[in-house]
Amino acid sequence: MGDSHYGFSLTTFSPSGKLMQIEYALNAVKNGQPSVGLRAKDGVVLATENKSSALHEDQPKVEKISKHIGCVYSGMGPDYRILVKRARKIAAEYELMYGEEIPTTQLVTKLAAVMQEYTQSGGVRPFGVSLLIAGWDDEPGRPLLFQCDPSGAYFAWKATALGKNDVNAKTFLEKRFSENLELDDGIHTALLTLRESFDVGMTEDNVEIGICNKNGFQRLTKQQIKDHLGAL
Amino acid sequence: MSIMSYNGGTVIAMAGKECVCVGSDLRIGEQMTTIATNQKKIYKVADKIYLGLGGFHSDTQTVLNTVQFRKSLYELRENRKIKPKVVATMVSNLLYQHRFGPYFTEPLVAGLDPITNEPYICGMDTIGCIAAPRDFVAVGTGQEYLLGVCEGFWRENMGPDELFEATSQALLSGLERDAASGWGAVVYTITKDRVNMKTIKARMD
Amino acid sequence: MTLSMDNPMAVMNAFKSAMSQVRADPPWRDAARKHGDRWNPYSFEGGSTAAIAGEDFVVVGSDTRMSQFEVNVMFREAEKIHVLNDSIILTTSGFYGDVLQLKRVLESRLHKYRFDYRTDMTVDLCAEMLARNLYYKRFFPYYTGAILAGIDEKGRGAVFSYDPIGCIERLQYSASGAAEPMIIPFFDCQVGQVTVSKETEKPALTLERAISLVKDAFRVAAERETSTGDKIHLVVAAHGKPIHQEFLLLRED
Amino acid sequence: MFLTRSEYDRGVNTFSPEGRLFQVEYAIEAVKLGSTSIGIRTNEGVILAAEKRITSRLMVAEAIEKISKVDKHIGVTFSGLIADSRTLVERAQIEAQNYWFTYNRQIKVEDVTQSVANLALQFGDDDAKASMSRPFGVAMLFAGCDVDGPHLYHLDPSGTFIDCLAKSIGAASDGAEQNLKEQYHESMTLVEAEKVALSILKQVMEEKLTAANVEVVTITPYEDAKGQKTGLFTRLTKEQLETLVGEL
Amino acid sequence: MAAHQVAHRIAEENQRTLNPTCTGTSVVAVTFDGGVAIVADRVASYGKTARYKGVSRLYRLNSSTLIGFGGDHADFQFIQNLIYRRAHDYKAMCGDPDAELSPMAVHSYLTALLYYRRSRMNPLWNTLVVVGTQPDDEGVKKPFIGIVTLKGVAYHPKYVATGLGAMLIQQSLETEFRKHQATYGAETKLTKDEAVGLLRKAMELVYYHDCLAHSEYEIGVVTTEDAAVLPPEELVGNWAMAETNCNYE
Amino acid sequence: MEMPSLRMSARDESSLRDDETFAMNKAKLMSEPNPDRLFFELPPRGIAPKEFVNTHFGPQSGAKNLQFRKGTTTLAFIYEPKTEADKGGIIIAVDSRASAGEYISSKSVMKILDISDNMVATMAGGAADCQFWTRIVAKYCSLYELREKSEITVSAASKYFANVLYGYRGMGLSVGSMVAGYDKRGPAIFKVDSEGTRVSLRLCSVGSGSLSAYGVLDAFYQPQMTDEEARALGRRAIMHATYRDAGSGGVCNLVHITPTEKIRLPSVDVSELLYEFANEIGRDIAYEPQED
Repeated sequence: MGDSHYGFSLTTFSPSGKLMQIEYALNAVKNGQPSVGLRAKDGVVLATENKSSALHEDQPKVEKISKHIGCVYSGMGPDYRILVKRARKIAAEYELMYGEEIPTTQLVTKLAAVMQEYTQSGGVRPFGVSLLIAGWDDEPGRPLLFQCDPSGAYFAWKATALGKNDVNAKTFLEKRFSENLELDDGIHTALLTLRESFDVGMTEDNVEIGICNKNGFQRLTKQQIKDHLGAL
Repeated sequence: MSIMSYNGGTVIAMAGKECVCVGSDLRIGEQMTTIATNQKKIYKVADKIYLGLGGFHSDTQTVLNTVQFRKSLYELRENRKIKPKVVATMVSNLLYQHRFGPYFTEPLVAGLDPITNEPYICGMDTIGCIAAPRDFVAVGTGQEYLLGVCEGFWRENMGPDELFEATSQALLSGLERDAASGWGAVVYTITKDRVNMKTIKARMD
Repeated sequence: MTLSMDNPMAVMNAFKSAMSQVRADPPWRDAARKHGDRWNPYSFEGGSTAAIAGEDFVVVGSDTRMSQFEVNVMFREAEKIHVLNDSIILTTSGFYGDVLQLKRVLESRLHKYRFDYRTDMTVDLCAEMLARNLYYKRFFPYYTGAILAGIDEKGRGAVFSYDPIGCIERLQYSASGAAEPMIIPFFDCQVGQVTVSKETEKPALTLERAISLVKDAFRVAAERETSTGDKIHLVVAAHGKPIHQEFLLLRED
Repeated sequence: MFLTRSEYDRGVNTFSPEGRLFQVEYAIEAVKLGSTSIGIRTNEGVILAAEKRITSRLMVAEAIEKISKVDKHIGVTFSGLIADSRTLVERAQIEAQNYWFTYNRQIKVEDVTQSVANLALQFGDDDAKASMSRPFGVAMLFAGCDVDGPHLYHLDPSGTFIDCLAKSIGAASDGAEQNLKEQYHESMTLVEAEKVALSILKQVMEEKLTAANVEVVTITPYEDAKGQKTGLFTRLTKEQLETLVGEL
Repeated sequence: MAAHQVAHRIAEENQRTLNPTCTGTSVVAVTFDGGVAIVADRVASYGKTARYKGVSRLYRLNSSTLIGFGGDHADFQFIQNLIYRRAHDYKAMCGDPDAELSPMAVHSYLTALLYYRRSRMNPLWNTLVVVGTQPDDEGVKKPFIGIVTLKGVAYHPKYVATGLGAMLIQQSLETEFRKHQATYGAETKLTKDEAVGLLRKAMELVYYHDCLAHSEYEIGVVTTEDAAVLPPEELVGNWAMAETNCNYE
Repeated sequence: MEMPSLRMSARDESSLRDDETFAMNKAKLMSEPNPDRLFFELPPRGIAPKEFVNTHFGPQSGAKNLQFRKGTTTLAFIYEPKTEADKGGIIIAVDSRASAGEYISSKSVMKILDISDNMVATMAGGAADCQFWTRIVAKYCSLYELREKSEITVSAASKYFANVLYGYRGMGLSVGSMVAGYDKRGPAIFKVDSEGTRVSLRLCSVGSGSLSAYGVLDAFYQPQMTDEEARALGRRAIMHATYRDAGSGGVCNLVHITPTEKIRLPSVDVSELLYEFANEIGRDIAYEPQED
């Protein structure tokens, strides 16, 4: 952090040994719109609520980082966009340096390192987001799903949920997840999970889905989402 | 005499079917004086990946060390075997980072993909412009002399023995006309199972 | 600069360096003149030539491209091999103006020799004569890499190679021009058999093999060297046979 | 011929009404005042033999040179105005060396003769072009071996040169020539030729033939290191001459 | 050094063209069946200024030879003068007032002249294109093009573009020729009209791309009968393209 | 009708002749240059030839393959016979490489050039310079011998050589030659170079590899040697020079001038000499590749 030398850290230990800023950041995540990630046999799905409004244009929540990597968040949108920008930079630098696409693990490691840095530097606060990162590794050819928290901790998941109502959503997933899910089934399950946390009806306008398989990461179009919702 | 030929030395690489050959001369000189005749210019980077460095010797050592360092870091960080193409990009980047005060070395990367065993060879200039042909590359003072002979020797899909023969013949012929290289040569034949090193007796003048 | 006379060596050295400086850059030479002196009277039109001598034949080859600034092809049918008489073939790369002049000079010398000595010059004599004539331009040299080939007095193939100022050497094969560094090691290997150990029996160089080697050499050169291309001009002289010429297509890019 | 003597004999390049160049004819006459030289060509080489006129007992015979070396493979003998011959011999030597310099090859006997013949013609009244005001007063015999084998050329002051088997020049040339015609045969050996030449000289010379007043040179063919056919100029030593003269 | 030598040197100094002043640009020539056509625009530029317009850069020497020039205009006029005198000498030498120098003879002379001047480091700053009809061994007149550059490099192509044209249209000429040969076989040649048409097209290209080229040009044609420089033509040019190509800043 | 005289027509011609054409014809050099009166065309306008040639043909110029051929190791020494069976005299040994920059333009140059029957000159520096000027000297020697009717001494020949070179000083000639031979005064070696130096030496080496050669010569030279020893020494010195110096290589040519004759010994490949040498001292020079 370039400006750490004149600031002081906001993230300091409390007498009980907790880093309160991180706890608060996690709270911010918990209050965020729900997101679900699920690793199927042949791909990963990311799904999230994206409240639409008649007044503003759609602002995507599911973002592509590199050809085979994409992510989604729960928490504070502006913080997320900073991280997406960093993630894309990391991916591009890697590709320039080694002449091939960044492996998902590498991206997650490096991005998590950035998030960690914001918990230990002067003058800054932790990011108010948790990320779900979906990727596909060409070697040996497998889908990957990671979650990255404001603390900089990251975990690989088979399926997980973030944001509002995440505990219920995870319980729901635990029940519904199976190792043999195909990607299409995965989308189905993810949407069902997401519905648990919805106050209103799910439409193609308030749901966003990103999928990642060996062909790369892509966001589903509204029509595709509509089709999937219709199949629920 | 330019800095690129201050120490002399030539490296050549040829690709075959699931094998590559990389060879270099053994001379190291100071301008026209021969200092030693046991200086190979090929260095192992990974199991089946070799880096050949022509040009100014002290720069080749710096580049080599940096590359080895970066390669180790890569493998530790990613916990997987590095690929020859990645090595090439890495070297190229290292060189281009010094675009306006370049290392006086022309590297060459030759090796097999650790998984697919696909042969890969490439050469580059002092600022890291990669040329990765499918047949052969040469760098160093004898580069020009080698290209002509290689063209005559290279065939599609050569096996390791054939490839070794072609590489050695080409290398020896090229060294005939280059005063700054020679005094013996060494050729590495990289196949998917093993790497075979062989010294070739050459003219000692 | 102050110099004490106690050190005569230093005085002498200072004097010498001052002299050489003045000689290299005389004060009377004004700015315009210095500019003029930098005008380059030479240019290089690219291309390569090569020759191989056999027991009783000689094969000479060249490309026919003439280029400008190493990129722009001016002419695709330039003549770089000049058949001077029944047994002498001159082939030159370098500055084409000098090439033409050199050819004219040689032709006139040959003509005069025929007058003076009532016989055609042989390649042996012409080779030496060419060396002298190149050296007469020692201080304003011809920008040419000449190769003289032919059938000598004993009926053997002969190739003579020169540097721009006439260092002469009789060889079995030679090449000059932009692709010389590529062609020569190729010949070293194929004709000179330098990579084959002494004990191994070397195949005899037949006319057919020599011709195919020259062709290969130019294909290789055209592949890797931009100023060489278009056509191979092949001239074959064999003892007791008329000189045979042919053109073969090469790549044109 | 002396009867027609007139104003036509002074201008060197002026024809007489009969179409003759008197100066050249007079020069040919001058040759007949010189001592006699003989050249014989055989298959084994060429020999030149020359009489040395020792007009005084006080003269050092060895210092007189009637046969000069032009190059390693060519010798020349001359009769007439000896002083004139010096220029021509020098010309021959330089010509031979220049030929070697340019072509790295020994000049042919014919070519060296030709170049001297060219010089012999460079006379005239015109200051601009001619280098000499009168013809040379010498005839020469060029002997040597080159790529074409042994050769003997006779050159007279008119610049004419002819290829000969055997030839004599100088004071007693007429008589000597007659003898040569009788004694010459195709298969003559070099030793025979030496004997013939000396015996003829012995007959035609006014003084008694000794080893001191005769000079003999042989040029024998050989192949040099490069396989080039050329000749070797050898001057007979005094001892060799003494034996030869003794055997006559 | 003697005084007169110094004077001579100074005079020589002033003669030298190392920076050409008034220059002509491209000359294009092509052979056709029974002759040669050549084209050059009619301007001599001073730097980038079109200094003298309506200047002919084609010189008709005689009934079988035309000479086109690119490069320094003053040097060309000097050469023109020399050639004129040469032609005159030739008439005197032959004792025939109708004797004409053949294009090959003119070309050889110019090659020797330009090489000589470059060897004196005093070049004539010209690229000369000698075109004409040259009698072969049987006396049949064949089309002839001869080029000489300022350093004395000479060659005989079947078509040529000099100056900036060498970069611009040499290739398109070649393509045209190849196309023609592909359609009609290697032996057939262009007709006169085709050749002239080709030159007009070439001139248009040069005009678009070479800022020194001018719209007024003239075409010279040499056939076995005669050599003639046709009246000047004006190139209007189509700049409509410029409208669509203005997204530069 | 009056016949035009030859002179008339000559005048006509000159009146029609323009200056340019006249000068041009003169410059064409169509008549053969006379080797007696050497004429070298210089760059015009007072341009210094050395700089001119260096600009266009030097290492910095674009003339990659058109540089002049150079580089060498040559040596010569005089020795006394050790035994009755030996002849003694002079050993002249040279390598055979000609290089243009790092490019080996020839592997088989003969660097011992004949001056006369019992004299040779070696070639170091510019190959063409040496070839040409030794011919000039050889010609001079031949004429000298014809005129003076006695053999020229090594001293005189080298003096002439040095004088000629001195005349071209500053013009950029590059010659480093040893004139070696046996004459009536005995054996002699003179080192002559393009700066005009001429020194008499008993042991001498010239060229880019001379330092290595000196090392061997100084270590093993003895005033008295057998012929075999002397020849082996010459070869060995050349071999070591070619090993260390990139500008030297090829074969070793050796000439032995004895009081009576000039013996040209067959060429020996220096590379083979080195392998023999390594064998002899039992050193393994083969490189053992090691995995790293």
